[in-house]
Amino acid sequence: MSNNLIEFRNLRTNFYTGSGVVKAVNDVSFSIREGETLCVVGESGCGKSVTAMSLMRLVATPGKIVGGEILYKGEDLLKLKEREMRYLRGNEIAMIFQDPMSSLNPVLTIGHQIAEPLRIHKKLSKQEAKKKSIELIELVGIPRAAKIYDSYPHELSGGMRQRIMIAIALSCDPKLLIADEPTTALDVTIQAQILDLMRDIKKEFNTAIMMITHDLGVVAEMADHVVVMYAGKVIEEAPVHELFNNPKHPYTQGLLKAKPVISNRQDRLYTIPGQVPNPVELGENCYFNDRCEHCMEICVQKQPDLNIYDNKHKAACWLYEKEGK
Amino acid sequence: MKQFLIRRILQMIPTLIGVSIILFSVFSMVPGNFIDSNQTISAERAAELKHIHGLDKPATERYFIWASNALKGDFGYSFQHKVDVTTVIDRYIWNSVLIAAFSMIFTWIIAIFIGVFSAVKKYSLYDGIITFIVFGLMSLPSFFLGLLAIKFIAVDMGWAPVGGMYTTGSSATGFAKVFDLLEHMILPVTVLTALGVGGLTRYFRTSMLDIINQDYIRTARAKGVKESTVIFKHALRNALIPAITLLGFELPALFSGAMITEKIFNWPGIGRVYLDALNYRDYFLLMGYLMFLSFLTVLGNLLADTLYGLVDPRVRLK
Amino acid sequence: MTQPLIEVKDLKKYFPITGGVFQRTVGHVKAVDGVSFSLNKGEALGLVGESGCGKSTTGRTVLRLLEKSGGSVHFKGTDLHSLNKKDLRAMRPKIQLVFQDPYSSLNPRIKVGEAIGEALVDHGIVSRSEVRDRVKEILSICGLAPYHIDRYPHEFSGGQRQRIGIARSLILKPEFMVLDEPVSALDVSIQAQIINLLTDLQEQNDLTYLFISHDLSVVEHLCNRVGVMYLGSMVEMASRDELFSNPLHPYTKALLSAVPVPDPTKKPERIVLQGDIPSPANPPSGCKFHTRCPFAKDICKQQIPEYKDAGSNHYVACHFAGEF
Amino acid sequence: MSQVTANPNVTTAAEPKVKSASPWVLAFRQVRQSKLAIFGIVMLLLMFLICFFGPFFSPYTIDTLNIRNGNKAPSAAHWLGTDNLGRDILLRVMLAGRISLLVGFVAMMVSVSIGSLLGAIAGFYRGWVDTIIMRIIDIMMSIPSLPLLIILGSILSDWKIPPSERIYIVMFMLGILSWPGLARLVRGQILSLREQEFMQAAESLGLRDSKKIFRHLLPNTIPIIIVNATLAVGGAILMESVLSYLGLGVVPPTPSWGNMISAANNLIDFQKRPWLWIPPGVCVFITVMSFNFVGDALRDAFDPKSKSKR
Repeated sequence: MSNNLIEFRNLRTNFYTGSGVVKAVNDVSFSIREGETLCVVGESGCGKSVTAMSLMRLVATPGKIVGGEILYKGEDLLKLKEREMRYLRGNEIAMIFQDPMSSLNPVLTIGHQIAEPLRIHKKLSKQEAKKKSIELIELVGIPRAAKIYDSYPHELSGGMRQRIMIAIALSCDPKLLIADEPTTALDVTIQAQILDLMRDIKKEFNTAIMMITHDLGVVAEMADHVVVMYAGKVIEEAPVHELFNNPKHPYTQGLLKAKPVISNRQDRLYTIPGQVPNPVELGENCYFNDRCEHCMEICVQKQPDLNIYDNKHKAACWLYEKEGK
Repeated sequence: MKQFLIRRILQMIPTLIGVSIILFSVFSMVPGNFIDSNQTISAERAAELKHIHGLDKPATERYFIWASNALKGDFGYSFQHKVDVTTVIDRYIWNSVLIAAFSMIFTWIIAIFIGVFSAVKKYSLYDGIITFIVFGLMSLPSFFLGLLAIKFIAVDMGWAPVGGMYTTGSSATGFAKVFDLLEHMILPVTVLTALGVGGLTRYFRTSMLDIINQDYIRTARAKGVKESTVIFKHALRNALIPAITLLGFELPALFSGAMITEKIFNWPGIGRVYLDALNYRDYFLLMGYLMFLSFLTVLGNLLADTLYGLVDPRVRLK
Repeated sequence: MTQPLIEVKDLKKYFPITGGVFQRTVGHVKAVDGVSFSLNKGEALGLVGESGCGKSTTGRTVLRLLEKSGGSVHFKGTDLHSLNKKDLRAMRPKIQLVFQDPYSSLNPRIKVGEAIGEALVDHGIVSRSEVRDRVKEILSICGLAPYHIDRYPHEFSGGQRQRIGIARSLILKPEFMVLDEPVSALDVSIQAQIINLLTDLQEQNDLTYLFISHDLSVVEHLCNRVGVMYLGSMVEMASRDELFSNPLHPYTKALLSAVPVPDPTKKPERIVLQGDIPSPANPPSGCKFHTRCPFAKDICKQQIPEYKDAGSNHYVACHFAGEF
Repeated sequence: MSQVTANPNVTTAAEPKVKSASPWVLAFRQVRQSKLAIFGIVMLLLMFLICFFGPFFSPYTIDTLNIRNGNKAPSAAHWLGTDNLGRDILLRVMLAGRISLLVGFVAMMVSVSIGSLLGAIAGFYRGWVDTIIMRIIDIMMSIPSLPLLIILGSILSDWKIPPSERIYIVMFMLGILSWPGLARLVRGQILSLREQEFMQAAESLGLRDSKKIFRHLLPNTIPIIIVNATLAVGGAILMESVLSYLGLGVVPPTPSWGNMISAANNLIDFQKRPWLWIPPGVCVFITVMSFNFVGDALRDAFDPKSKSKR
């Protein structure tokens, strides 16, 4: 059983906005094993991207990490000096983002942007970096790599730019690749190409992937382990088959039923009523209580803990509290 | 690119014609002219002079004479300086360019540094002070700043000469002369820089603030790039590109001569010559100078757009 | 066979590309290049395809929000594109459009109540005094509270704003509604609420939908007939069950197989199309899909395939439809 | 588990107490948060009160000449001293303030009304109307404004226009020369608004042109007009002071901050009696800076992008 590459322990990240303090990441704990693909799934505003940015320590103001630990190979990243953290970024922990159209610097050539991490972390010379960059462009499946090396981002399509982002992330063969909704902005046929590419990379380099998405289809296809987040908290966590066959938390069940699925059409879609609560006014209760069908007395008064149940299946819900250890 | 240039040049022509019509109609409203205001010459001589220079013909006719000469590069005769307008302009303009160039260089260097730092240290005390000073400089009337500079720096402190280009009557040559010139340039250049730096700093601060929030800056940081490189390579390069267009607009300012500052510091530039020409109602010189300035402005706009096309890879001017 | 509500024949919409010194037109982007379909009352036709396939342009040209470059659009027998300005304006309430982006489709500076009611008053359907009650009524039908009438758009979530957009069209009692990716910008749980709302409204008001989306699963749920577009042309059109169970065009097959299915047990064996979507400014010769089609032959490169009925109203435009 | 009623998720709770804030109120709240804007507003109010109501409290009147009392330094009797004719400088600065502020506002009104009207027309009715207006704007913006104003000023002097009428002509001159800038901004705003989906919605709803312009386009253009109007007042005051300093704008005996500063042209006054020309200069500086602060704060408040920064 490969040991844990990353361990989130009670991570807290708050945003101090004009209208009050938003607990974007509220006491989040889970871990990512080497060579494993973990999917963090949830709707907008649930804190999945902030969790990733906290791992990279790139939380922009007015956000601030206020508590907890993030262990990487046993070392707490939050305690590292900025210089030490910078050494890891792009080298051992790499990240790709959602919108390929704006993630590349429009006035620098593609080659320059791929070579940058190589020159910083691997100290390669200009020539060596150029050669390695062209290899990387070919690796991610883009033809005429030499020509692409000298071209500018606006000359490439969305799919090709996302491949370049992956090439940049892989340049220093990282231990962990964080992908924040990498295919949301792409057309479905291009998305299929990118997901295939990421699966090949995982097989070839045994890179652990932390995939952030709101699309359950992508989760089913890519994930080994799944974490479901809602309003800043982890409400369920389980291996992918366990989660899809036997979802415990009402919200996860709702999500699975609400999504229309090709060739098993329902008459009427199940809907989760209401909408995500206002992040500033969250009290000491289960945040899903006002939208939950099984809402009980206790759900409105006390917040459930994330307890572990059968074969590594965790859930934070009073329905299961009695059996939980 | 060639087609773009042709199209823009073709567009310049109607604009310049329009400008010349407006200027000429304004001038035809000027009741007096050099000859009338000069009492020393007799009436017949005045009529004769006016005839030679075609001042007695109706306005529309005069416009076409003037315009046709202008196309041939002859902007008419300056009564006051008793020499062709073009020579007058050529004689004084380089003095203006001297202080304008220096102040432009200083303005840009200061504006880039202050603008970038106040954007990076957003909402800090440093940023607050800078914004206050920048707004102050933008709100000062140019002559008042000049007067204050002379009063407190030149007169009370005596750190710099009060005005003029050289110490009157000095026969210094070579390095001594250059040093004397530089000393005289201190105040005008400082005032011009102070007047110019406000707007540009605000421009760099706003555009840097916008760029720092872009996704590709986040990507650069995620690649482990040093913060200083992120700011000065990734961000600043994106801010400099639109700034190039501002360089185009500096062209007219470079040659127009800072009228007020030159008047206050008694600097023999084209701006000051323009003001004096006004008192003498030196008709053709005023007209020639204004047309020259308008031409520079239009050329500046063209230069700005062309520079933008050359520098920004996204805008390959097809 | 009663006359269809909407009849679109060989619709074309070209956007000029200008160049040269005098900005002369040097070429065209053929956004919509000869699309035909018809819609009967109460039907819901889905238009699916990837970016640049022209589905949104088709929707707007059908409503004559964009002037056509060719072909014709008949609504209940009247040719929309030949109406004068006044008649077209009078026709507007019957043919409505719902937008994709809930944030930019509402004027931020006027109250929601006015946004919904202003067209009603402007068309003189209802007097100014009655409009307020009608707006409150339509608000609750669309799942909002009556007291929302005096609120401003910035006080609503994405899902609520989409309900306002729907209410704004619904209050005019339209017969035909074009829905341009109405749920693409929303989260899954909110998406389901809006989809159910649209289904209920169609039943209660006997509406006819032209539903435009890139999400095949949503289209399968809502529409009874589906058309697949690629680079400005219709490549396949059939009833929902026929198209999803027995796709004939290779592009439709690839599209269906590319959609990730939320079931980990299903191994994703899919046709992965190589290369990128070509630019609509200079589409490939012959069959536009031949540059990415795994079964492309020489004929595909030269000859444009005919869009014909391959039996039981299953139209397809491919030389080798169904032979692989 | 099918939903029973057509709208299962309407929140039936009673109307929550929160009062809905219009975008105008939101913008005002954001302006109130900027310290510089508050400073600007306070200074402007002070300046208005002093200039328009101060003279009533001053013991002196505009025409009390008292040569013996001339050129006195600031004292208890004359807080800002007296000029060569023995007139009280403080009173003159206040009266001059009225003129300069008036010139600033009227010039702004002129340029805003012409600018937004032509800008709106060019933006909405494109085609040849737009091309003509844009051509006029190009021409007017190619002529450097200061040199042209100076010539127009000298023309006024040559035509011997009496000082009292001259002020109004100066106001119109400043307005006439500054409207193209605003027109171009308004046109740009209208063109960008037309691409917004809520304008396409107005088209799809079949609203009349008048509704589109006055309920949708104009309310969303007003913010840009307000911001630039505020900055235009400052700009006009600055330009007037330059013109008057050169003796081509507001000419004595009508006092204006600009022509009071021209007192500095006299060498002795310049060095020995700074109280003659420094106070009006400081007034121009503070007034224009305050307008810039308020204008800038308004620009941030109305700019939708900046909302995310808060």
